[in-house]
Amino acid sequence: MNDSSSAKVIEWLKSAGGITVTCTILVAIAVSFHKGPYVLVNTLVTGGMWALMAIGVSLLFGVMNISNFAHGEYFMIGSLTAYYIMNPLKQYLLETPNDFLSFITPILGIAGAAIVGAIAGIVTDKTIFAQLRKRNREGWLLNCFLITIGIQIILINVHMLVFGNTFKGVVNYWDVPSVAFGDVYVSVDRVVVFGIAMAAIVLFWYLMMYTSLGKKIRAVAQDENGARMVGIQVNGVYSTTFALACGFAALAGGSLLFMFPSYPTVGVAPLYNSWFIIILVGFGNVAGAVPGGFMIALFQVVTRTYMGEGWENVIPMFLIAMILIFKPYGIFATKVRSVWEQ
Amino acid sequence: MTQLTQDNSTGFSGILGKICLSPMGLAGLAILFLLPLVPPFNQDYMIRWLISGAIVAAAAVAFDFSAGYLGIVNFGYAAFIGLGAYTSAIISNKIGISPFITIFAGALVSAGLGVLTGIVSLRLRGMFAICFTWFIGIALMGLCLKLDWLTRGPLGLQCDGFFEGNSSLPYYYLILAIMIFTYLVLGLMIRSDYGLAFRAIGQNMEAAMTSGVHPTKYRVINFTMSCFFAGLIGGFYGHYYGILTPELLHTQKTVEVLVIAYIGGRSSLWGGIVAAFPFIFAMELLRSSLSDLPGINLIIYGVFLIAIMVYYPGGVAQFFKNLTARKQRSTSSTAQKAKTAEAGV
Amino acid sequence: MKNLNAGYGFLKVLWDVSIQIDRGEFVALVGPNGAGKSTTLKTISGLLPPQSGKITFDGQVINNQDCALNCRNGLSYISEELNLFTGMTVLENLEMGAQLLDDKNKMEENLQFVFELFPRLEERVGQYAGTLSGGERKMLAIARGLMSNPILVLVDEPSLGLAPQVTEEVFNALKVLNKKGVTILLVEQNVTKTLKFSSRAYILEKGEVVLEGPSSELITNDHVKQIYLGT
Amino acid sequence: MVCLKKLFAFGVMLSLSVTIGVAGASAEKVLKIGGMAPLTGPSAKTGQEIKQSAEMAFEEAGNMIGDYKVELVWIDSQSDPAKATNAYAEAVERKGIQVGLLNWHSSVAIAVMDLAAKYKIPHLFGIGGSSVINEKYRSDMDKYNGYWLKSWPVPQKTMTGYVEFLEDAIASGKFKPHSKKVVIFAEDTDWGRDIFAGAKKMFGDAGWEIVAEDFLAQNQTEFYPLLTKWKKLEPALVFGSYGMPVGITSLIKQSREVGLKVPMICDGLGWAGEWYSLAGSASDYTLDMIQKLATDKAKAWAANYEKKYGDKPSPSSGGLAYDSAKLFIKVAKRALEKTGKLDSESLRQVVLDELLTGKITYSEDEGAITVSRFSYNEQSLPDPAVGVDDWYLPIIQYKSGKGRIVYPKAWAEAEFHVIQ
Repeated sequence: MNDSSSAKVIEWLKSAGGITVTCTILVAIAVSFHKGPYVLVNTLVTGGMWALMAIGVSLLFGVMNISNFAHGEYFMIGSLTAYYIMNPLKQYLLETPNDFLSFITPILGIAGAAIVGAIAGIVTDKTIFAQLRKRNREGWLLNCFLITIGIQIILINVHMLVFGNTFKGVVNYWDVPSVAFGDVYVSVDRVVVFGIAMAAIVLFWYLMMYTSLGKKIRAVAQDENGARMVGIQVNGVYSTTFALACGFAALAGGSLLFMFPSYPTVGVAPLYNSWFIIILVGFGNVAGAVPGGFMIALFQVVTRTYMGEGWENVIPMFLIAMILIFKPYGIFATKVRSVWEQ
Repeated sequence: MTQLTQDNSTGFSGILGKICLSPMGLAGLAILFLLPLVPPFNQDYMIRWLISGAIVAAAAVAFDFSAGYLGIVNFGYAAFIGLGAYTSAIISNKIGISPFITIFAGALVSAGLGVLTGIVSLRLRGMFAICFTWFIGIALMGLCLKLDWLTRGPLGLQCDGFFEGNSSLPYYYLILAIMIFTYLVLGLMIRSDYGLAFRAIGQNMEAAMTSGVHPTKYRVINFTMSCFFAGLIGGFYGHYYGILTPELLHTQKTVEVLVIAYIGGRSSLWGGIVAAFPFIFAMELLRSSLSDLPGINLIIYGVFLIAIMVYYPGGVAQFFKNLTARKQRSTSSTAQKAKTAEAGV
Repeated sequence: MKNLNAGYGFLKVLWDVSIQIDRGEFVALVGPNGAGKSTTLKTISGLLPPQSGKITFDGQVINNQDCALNCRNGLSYISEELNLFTGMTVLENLEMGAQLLDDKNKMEENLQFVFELFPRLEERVGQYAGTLSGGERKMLAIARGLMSNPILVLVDEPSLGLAPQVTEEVFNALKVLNKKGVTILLVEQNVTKTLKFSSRAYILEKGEVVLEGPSSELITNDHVKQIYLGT
Repeated sequence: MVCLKKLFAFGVMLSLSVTIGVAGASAEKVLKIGGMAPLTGPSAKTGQEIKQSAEMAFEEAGNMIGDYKVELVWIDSQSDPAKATNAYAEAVERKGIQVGLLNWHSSVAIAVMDLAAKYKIPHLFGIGGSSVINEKYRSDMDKYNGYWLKSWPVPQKTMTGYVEFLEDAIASGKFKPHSKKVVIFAEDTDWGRDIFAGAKKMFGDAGWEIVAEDFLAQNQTEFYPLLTKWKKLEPALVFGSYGMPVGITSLIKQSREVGLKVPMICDGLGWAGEWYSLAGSASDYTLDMIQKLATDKAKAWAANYEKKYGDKPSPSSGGLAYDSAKLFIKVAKRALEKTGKLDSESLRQVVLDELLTGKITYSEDEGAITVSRFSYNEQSLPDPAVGVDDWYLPIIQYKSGKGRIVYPKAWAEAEFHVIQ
């Protein structure tokens, strides 16, 4: 590491983002010593999942200025798809055991969930938001917000009417014993899901930074007219963005089927959590969503550990509110803020 | 109630105009007053619907006061309503004073939290301010669940009614009075210099600051007023339905008010009132006549919401504005037409 | 390019404006503030749909065509607001400008060309666009507009807010470009300079074309002298 | 102007549809029953089951009671007391229901009780068990008597079986706790609060040390922190009530994942029919206290239900709703027999004179599938009487998705096993 980059690191450590991240890590370690390493393990495992959800919300806001209140419903679509792929396969496997098939069943389900979620995203964009883009841009932020509330209501109730109210879930993905980290036991499903989340995040980061699609998305996010001026078909980029964001939500939904069985209102908790994250780290800050996910997870684990169940909605809320007072644009706030200051 | 300020500030409508009413608005109010006396609206369930409509209407007016003018959507609005409701219910249960007094206590406590929120959220803009209020709402609801020695948590807090007897009619006139009171007070605020300042801050805070408008003062005043009325309406809610559960503070309830306020039309105040009554009636009728397929009424609601936002985001207020504009245009000469066209630019 | 007829029935800004540019020309559109110059460019570029009238480019009607499609056809628009991607580096901005080109070598070639045109950009190649100075941003915007091998470049107010020295640099670059065979439509408030550089000009006032002709003639025109040159 | 006309037309249509609704009554003898359940919102699953089970019961009776045709009017309580009262008033006035049946949320019950009394509509067999309803009922017996009845007693009355069972198991040497430490949890609802208070007293009286008390949120699925905390406390027993299928199954699954191997009493696990498909083999050896669904009739009903609606019914909401509807039919038949007509007044009279005095009961022999016998008396009101021969919940232990009664002894189908 040369001097300039170490200077950069030190500078970053002094910024609000750096301080918070450092504090988070310190708190995590301190609590782990006090209460046992499960705090750390739990934070990592749940944090990865929340990060995946938050990335989608953040992406939609950053690129399209849509504050998506229906994000949890794409999570629901994902879990529903995964269920309808995995369940018949599992039934079939009961009669005709097949090691390979039982190994890849969950993977098929999760991949299917992501694909269906992405398609649902494209459909949403083409049927609703493309219409709105064509018609008027005035009051865009709030119009879109209300529209997503409408989408949420529709999707929840369509699920209820078509697929019923039952809890459609699976017991586990792979019927194997938990793995042990020290004296903490974590199920294999969770470890794999954490792996999926991390892989998805890395892939996404690569996509955004180094592919032409990612560059286009970033270009549109930074300046829509500029993007049109260099010949980018913005409508296509918007649809792709929607597909990506919803695909991520559905991927999270599919991966978490073992924990969140599919039912109409399953998306509410993931939605709230992803919103807490993006507010904490700053709107449209896609990269910040990842540390944000772990931070929120830590907040909640710590609150539960010290205050008891049920407080995890009270104390972290006050904490985020406090942080907002001192960093009004989130802890990783960038200088570009005109986008959401409407 | 339409406060389209035309030049006709003379005579009767001029006097009405001073208190933010138009002949049409007055007629509407008269209808609301007489409606529960006319069949089929004189049945108790119809009056109940009217009360629901009036509660939402009043809440939408107070909500629009900060969302429409200041540009800050109070996403924890239901929590402010709930805070008023719980305060009033707890005081009246513990000390045993009349609910007529305690609802003002509830309103004051809500307003107090409004002051705090206003001050604390001063530095926040746009979505951050919205989410800040949202978090306050979530935290309040969590507290309401956890502090069960005070609120009885999920068991539900029972409270006394305003009136003896079974009829809902006196309650209707009470909430109607609260609604009109809310509208008139907030309408007069908007008419005054304050309204101008609110708009200025809402449109561009920095510009407003440079032109000498002090945002701190105005934002706090706005929040306080809005929350005061939220608390007042909450107090009524509690003493009317007789039971309060933490669910009242849920974000879903904010969304219900927000939708009415937006369908009514942003920054109009009266739009919410015009939208609330038909909306509540339509929703109840849909729910009741499609009871074999529960949930389908909500799907229709969702589709309607999306359609409005895509095709008619101005809402009811825009509709009436277009209506009056058309009337004007058809009576005026072509020269005037050109003039309006130019003025429209 | 054969014809470019731009006619509008704009209610607000433009009243039946007609402009024609031939291939290889350096045409200027001048006029006072609020005359509708920028609106004209925006409409031609496709950012703003015209209310009525017809825009033809290379024989094709491009009235309601999206800006992105126009760009594909060789029409490049450099706006007054620049519309840079501030969160990307200078190089990335330029790459985005060339993202329509299939040929990688061609892109390299263009890159060399714009760096020759604006050597300062080459020094700043890894810097974020948001951190550049005003003049550098303008250069970057123009350079980005040139990366897609345009036939026609629409430039909006390149001198706005720039030091005279930098303005000169930008104008010279445009001239070089024109010499290379690129058609340019320039919108400017700086009338003297513009008329000096361009071959032909239109004068737009209150949304209507009041005068047109070769720049050398217009510079001696009484109306122009009186209003714009202050003599 | 066109728009104004449209608006006017809309208004006319609206009022027309309202008046038509009022004038819908016909000459045929009809009994309109308002069935109330949360058909939308977070508890919609339960509401749906209640609705379908009650419909099954009435269909079996041919939708007729004597010469009266039964018309079920469903009232969506929307899990919200305010909305429920609006819907209820409308059902009474516009749709003309003469009697109310079933309900789930206690908060809704509290609000609707007043309406039932006001409209003089007897509302029978609300399922929500919470004690707040009893408090309100007992605060003004004259007002509510005969207008509100529950079909699930407050949990404090029914759960005494647990302690008896534990003492029995310890005495017989099947259960050898290393200490008398118990962890208590409950869902954070009215029901959970009630059962929590009961459990605390119960275990305290029996000499257990309560080492942790936790209320769990309804939509919670993440229990690793909680379970690890419990594991460190080394309790001999985990006791709780948590009716949210997602929550309780996650809790059980995760308790195995983190290696918490103590006997768990998870009251409410069996409330949702599909619990086994969520919890899987992790649920083995878990204890529950639930309506037994043990008789042949009960099993036939469950099979029928699954055939008809495609999912497994739960004994607690579906089964109880079915029994309640059956009991109601019995009451209604008696009312018809006695007075020759069926309306609110005659039904209430029979309820007061015969149901509440214990003259009308509904027992296993007659077809009750969930409990031994429904009977009401002066002391129990508004609950049904509790006792082994009346409303009693056996303790069952699950193995491979099947629950077997382990207590009371008289009913026992299997021996109690401690998890290894």
